[in-house]
Amino acid sequence: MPTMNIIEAVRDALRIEMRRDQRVVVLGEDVGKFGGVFRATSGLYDEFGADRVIDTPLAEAGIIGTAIGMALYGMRPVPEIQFGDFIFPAFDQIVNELAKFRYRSGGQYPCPVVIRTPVGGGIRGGHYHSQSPEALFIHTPGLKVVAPSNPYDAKGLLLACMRQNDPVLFMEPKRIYRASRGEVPEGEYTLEIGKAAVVREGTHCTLLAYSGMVSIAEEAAKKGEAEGVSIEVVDLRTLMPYDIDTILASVKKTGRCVVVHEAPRTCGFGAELIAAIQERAMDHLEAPILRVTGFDTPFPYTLEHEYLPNADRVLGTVRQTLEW
Amino acid sequence: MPTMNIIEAVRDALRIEMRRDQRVVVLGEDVGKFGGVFRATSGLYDEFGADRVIDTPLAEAGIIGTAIGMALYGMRPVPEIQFGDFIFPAFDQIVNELAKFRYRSGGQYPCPVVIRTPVGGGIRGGHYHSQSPEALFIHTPGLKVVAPSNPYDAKGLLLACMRQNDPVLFMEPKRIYRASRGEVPEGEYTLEIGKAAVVREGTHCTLLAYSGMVSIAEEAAKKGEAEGVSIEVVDLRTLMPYDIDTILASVKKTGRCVVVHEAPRTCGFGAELIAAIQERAMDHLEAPILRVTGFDTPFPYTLEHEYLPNADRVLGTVRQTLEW
Amino acid sequence: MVAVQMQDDLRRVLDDEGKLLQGVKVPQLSEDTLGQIFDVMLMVRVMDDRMMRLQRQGRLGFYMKAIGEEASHFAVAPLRPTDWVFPSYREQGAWFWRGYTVTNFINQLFGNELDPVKGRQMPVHHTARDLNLVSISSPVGTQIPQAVGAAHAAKIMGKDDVAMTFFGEGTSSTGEFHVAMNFAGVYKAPVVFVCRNNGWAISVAANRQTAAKTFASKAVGYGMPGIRVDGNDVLAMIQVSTEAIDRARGGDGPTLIEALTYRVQGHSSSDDPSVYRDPHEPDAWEKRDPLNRFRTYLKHIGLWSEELEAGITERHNQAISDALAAADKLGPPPIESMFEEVYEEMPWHIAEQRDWLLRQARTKSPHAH
Amino acid sequence: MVAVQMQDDLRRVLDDEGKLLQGVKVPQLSEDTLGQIFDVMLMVRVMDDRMMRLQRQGRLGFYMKAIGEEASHFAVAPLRPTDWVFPSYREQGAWFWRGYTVTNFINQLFGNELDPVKGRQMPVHHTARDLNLVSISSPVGTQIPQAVGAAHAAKIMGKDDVAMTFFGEGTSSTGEFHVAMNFAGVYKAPVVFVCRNNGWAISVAANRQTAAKTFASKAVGYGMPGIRVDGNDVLAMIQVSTEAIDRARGGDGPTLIEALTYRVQGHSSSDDPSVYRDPHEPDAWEKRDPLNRFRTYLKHIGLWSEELEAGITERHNQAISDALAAADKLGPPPIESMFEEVYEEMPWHIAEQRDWLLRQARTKSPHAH
Ligand SMILES: Cc1ncc(C[n+]2csc(CCOP(=O)(O)OP(=O)(O)O)c2C)c(N)n1
Ligand SMILES: Cc1ncc(C[n+]2csc(CCOP(=O)(O)OP(=O)(O)O)c2C)c(N)n1
Ligand SMILES: [Mg+2]
Ligand SMILES: [Mg+2]
Repeated sequence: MPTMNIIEAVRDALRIEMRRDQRVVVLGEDVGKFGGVFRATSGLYDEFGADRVIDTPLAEAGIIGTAIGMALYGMRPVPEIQFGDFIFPAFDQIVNELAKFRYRSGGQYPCPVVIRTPVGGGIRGGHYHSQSPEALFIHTPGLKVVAPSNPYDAKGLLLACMRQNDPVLFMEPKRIYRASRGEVPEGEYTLEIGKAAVVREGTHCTLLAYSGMVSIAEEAAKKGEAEGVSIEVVDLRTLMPYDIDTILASVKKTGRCVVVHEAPRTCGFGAELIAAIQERAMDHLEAPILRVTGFDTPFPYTLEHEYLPNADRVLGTVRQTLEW
Repeated sequence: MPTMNIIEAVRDALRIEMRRDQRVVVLGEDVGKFGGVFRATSGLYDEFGADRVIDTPLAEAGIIGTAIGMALYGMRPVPEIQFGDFIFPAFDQIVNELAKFRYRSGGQYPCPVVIRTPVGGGIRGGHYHSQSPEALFIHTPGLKVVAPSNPYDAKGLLLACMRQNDPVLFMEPKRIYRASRGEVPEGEYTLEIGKAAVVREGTHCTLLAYSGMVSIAEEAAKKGEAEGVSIEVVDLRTLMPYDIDTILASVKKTGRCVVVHEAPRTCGFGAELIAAIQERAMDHLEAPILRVTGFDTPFPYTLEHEYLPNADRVLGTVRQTLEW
Repeated sequence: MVAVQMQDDLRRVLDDEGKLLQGVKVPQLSEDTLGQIFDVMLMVRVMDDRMMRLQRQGRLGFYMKAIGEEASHFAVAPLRPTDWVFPSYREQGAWFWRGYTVTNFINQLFGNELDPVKGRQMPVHHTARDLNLVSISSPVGTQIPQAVGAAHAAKIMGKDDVAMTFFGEGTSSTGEFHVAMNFAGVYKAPVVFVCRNNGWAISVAANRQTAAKTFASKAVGYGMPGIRVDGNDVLAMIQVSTEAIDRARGGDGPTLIEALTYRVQGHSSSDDPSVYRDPHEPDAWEKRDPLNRFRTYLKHIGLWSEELEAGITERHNQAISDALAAADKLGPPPIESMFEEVYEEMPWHIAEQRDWLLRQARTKSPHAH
Repeated sequence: MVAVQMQDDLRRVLDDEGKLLQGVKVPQLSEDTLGQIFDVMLMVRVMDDRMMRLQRQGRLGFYMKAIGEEASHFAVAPLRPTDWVFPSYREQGAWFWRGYTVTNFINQLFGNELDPVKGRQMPVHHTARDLNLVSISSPVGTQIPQAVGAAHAAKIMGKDDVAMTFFGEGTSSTGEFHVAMNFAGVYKAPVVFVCRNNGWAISVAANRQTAAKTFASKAVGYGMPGIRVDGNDVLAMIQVSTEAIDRARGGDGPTLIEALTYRVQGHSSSDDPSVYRDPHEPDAWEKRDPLNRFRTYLKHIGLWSEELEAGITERHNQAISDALAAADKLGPPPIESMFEEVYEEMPWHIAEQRDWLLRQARTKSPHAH
């Protein structure tokens, strides 16, 4: 099996689907000849031409607005937003339009647009190249939100997204775009949207993580193991709809839970997970569910390593639940 | 003391502050001669003229973008977004700009803009005249979010907002704009931002509510009383920063809690309240904290009365925590 | 300085008295087509009138009239059925022209169990996929880039479909207008932009919406032609629209049409224009009423009679009465429908919420009638 | 059809050889001022060079050069200190002209404890309130409506301050550009829009950004003058800017200036333009280099000598070396500072998070050097 990093896995998924399905087009700023600032679409312009790998003018609202029109007409656009931080000029098109088309038209107009965008910190990009805005979209009925943590999942999930009929926000962990390498099957395969993966089994505490935080959670689990703490790590993979069954099964088994995400804490996705778990599994909980998250400040530049959750903090927080 | 409804209270606060402080201007669509589609600025144009009561072209990004520039220059703009549902074209200006100016400039540029906008359902407005987007803004570091439920609070909080130096999203419950009437002192007074109010004492369960849901919570409490259930109702009033002390004191007293909001459930503000409470008061909780909220669907038209939380559902959910 | 000279001539075909002007291009329309246009124009007038009365009686939640602007709707007349329309909320005529039924129209207004959009949107927010009439949205301007996307998609897929989108002059101030026009220019997308300049955006007059001399002149910034047309002259509308559609279909790219018209009445059933505009302002426009002008024209060419019009009006009134009577017997959409079609398949959490709601006691809508 | 005739003449003062053209308006500048302009232009060149080298050595995280575009920055020269500037990320010259120090510039790049923005923004995102230079933001275009707001505020408050804002031609595609231009037109706000048309927006060429003939022509749609100027001719920049500022201050409203220039190198230190553009494309622009042209002009009028330039360069280099040496001794901002100034007063939850973090073991930044 070939080894790929996340960028290569994403590109592979795009290429496979564009070959298979004429309706798939990618569009965005610099995605054409340049192949995207992270090179995710590199080579596609040469293979598929300017009609299917479309450089757009600099306007995110235009990228998503036109992608919606293309999808309504019958295509399967896969727009790229260059950084998750620049998605907000398109916010109205995404939350008021894209997410609502099927519903508000009485089911007449599905709108299968898959928005790809790199998210998260760790590349010294400061506030405007580091944000993790997933909670805003999870709170938006009508959108699916997918957040893979490794190349294998990225490819399988992206292929799955392009083959279903709902709008998706596909968030790619830019920090590990190249650092995360792994075996990725050639050719087609899809992973089921809405399914989490238990990436490490354990008995003392459950760690819920996704995107760039899964490797941090795994690191914490490894450290924990050395110190006799047995941690189960669940990679959520899909955030909307999230996999309540896998989550509950794990928490019921361990009785303890810590959620890890990069986004600011308050009203982050961690809050929802905690609320949902305690509603359903209160009597299994041996301790409060705690969070290790980004702080409720804008994402800083110089101190980003202080801002970002790390394995020590995660393990320390797990210990806190154990000692409760 | 005069009696006012919420619209009148808001208008009174604006008028008082515009008389007192030359730097205060209001701007927005139809706020001028027309006085706003809900008439909140009615009469201000005649008193303060076109320079301070500014009809804008139809562009929310322009309204907020120019308001930011005015605030940087030294004014105190109070823009109106005609409906909370139309705030999204300005989302980038609000979350990436307004909320971040003080921080990203190293404290050099505070940006005191108070955005007023009517939110919530109950006026048969369908999806695009009914949304409750508070969670998106609570999740945005740098913004304050204020959500009064009655005329007295509306006036006192709006005056307080216009006299402090952080950006605020001031959400007005349009459903009870006119229905909620009460005594409101003439002239100046301010209420502290960040302070909740226990609007009804009780011992069995705490209801946390805000904006248009406070009256529903009170109705449920009244019904409960008749049936021997003693419910404490907390009106949060400020959602960011929210009043953790008052909340915890109440929950520790009652041991049970239900959160009520109109917004969709998943990743709504209720999730954060639950997460924060269970982190800090797990050992006082006799039951899981439950939510009565809008559903995770777009806000519907015909069935809005089915969509919106009502007193029976709230009381039923309180009972569920009692029977747990 | 970029000096710009505008030929600000308004394209017209009929004069204010409904007579054909000399030396102008006239659309080639059969007698049948002329009759159909009149029929649909009357339908809009009758429908608006009836619905507003219902609204005033408290039987309908909300309505938006198009009185005085009906001619502008006929920009769609030269389209093929396979072409696409991305409307705003004030183009009833475009819907009826393309075959939207009175029954669907009225069921949508009531949001009842036969409403094509299942009671999910407020009145006047129609959708008709079978007619390539895309779902209306309240936030203004959002449809404009969507129309460009559909047009561009047609081009990429090698089809010769055209997309047309409507919006008010106030909506030209939105960011969406700009990004859409700009994309369309760059891609030479086969799209026609119809800006209904009816003078008002709720309470804001058109001259407070932009400092540009005309809305058509905005086309300059996007490298496309801008055409200004008398929007109360249905033949002129059809003529310029034909030209724009031909350009688009022929691969010559987009066109901006500014249709100069007037919002004779309030913005919507919730509005009272007397608060913000001179109550006599509409007077000047009454004599330029598009229906009158077209009627006079038909009379001149022998295609109109009082009986003819009475017959059509009667037929429309009857159709409306029938639809209302049928609607009266209908209930709201089933509660379950509120949870459906958020996604193609219902995810667990929505199913859970649906099941919970179905277990609750039913309450009566305060608005049911 | 709105026929538009453009006088697409580019405003120029110097020819490509740095000679004064005949019959054009020439800005009245003292010898001192001419010297200062040359001084600041050299500073930009020297700074860009030094910083890019640091970046290549891995000592600086990120940098954005303005090489070849320096003349366009001098649109700010005719402003008063009380006027406001809303820059994008590529107008170093504007900062130095207004008095921003090399020390502040370099401390900002390193985000160290003396960084005026406290290590909170990535390199090249400066702020200088004392100079009315507003905080730079990465999302492009956001500053444009803000500039309009400041200008309009000045007008309302009866001050005669002017606001100037800079942005690239790619940024003219954003919705923010449109809403800002439109508001400015309607309010006749005293604002000057400077569009640096440097031919590229990262990898996208200007002719794929819009179908308009020129960026200046976009002014038509907003009822304001659009001026196209040779952006590599510092005297022409200052001349047209003076006119626009005078218009604004005189109450005649906004102006759009398109400064035609060229991005000679990559978009930023992260970019490699050879992937997407002809490596020979910059050649044509080399001979129109704004520094060369201005140098030749100064030579013609006897204000330049090799020693003079060597002296200035040496002084700038020294100032940079000094600032770098001082910066080398500085640490990062204190951890507490990360939690400050989110709000004027720190709310409980942020204080709680700060206290928690301070209790954690310190880890070393992987990027510390
Ligand atoms: C984004 C957005 N902002 C505000 C509104 C509220 N609103 C509804 S219609 C309208 C005026 C629209 O005027 P115009 O575009 O001229 O269309 P007309 O109503 O005249 O047909 C406004 C401000 C809205 N629907 N959407
Ligand atoms: C809203 C937004 N979208 C995308 C980006 C990514 N980006 C940064 S600079 C740039 C190109 C800007 O080009 P232009 O406006 O011509 O300015 P120049 O870099 O040429 O000076 C892009 C796409 C951004 N910063 N902000
Ligand atoms: Mg209008
Ligand atoms: Mg550029």
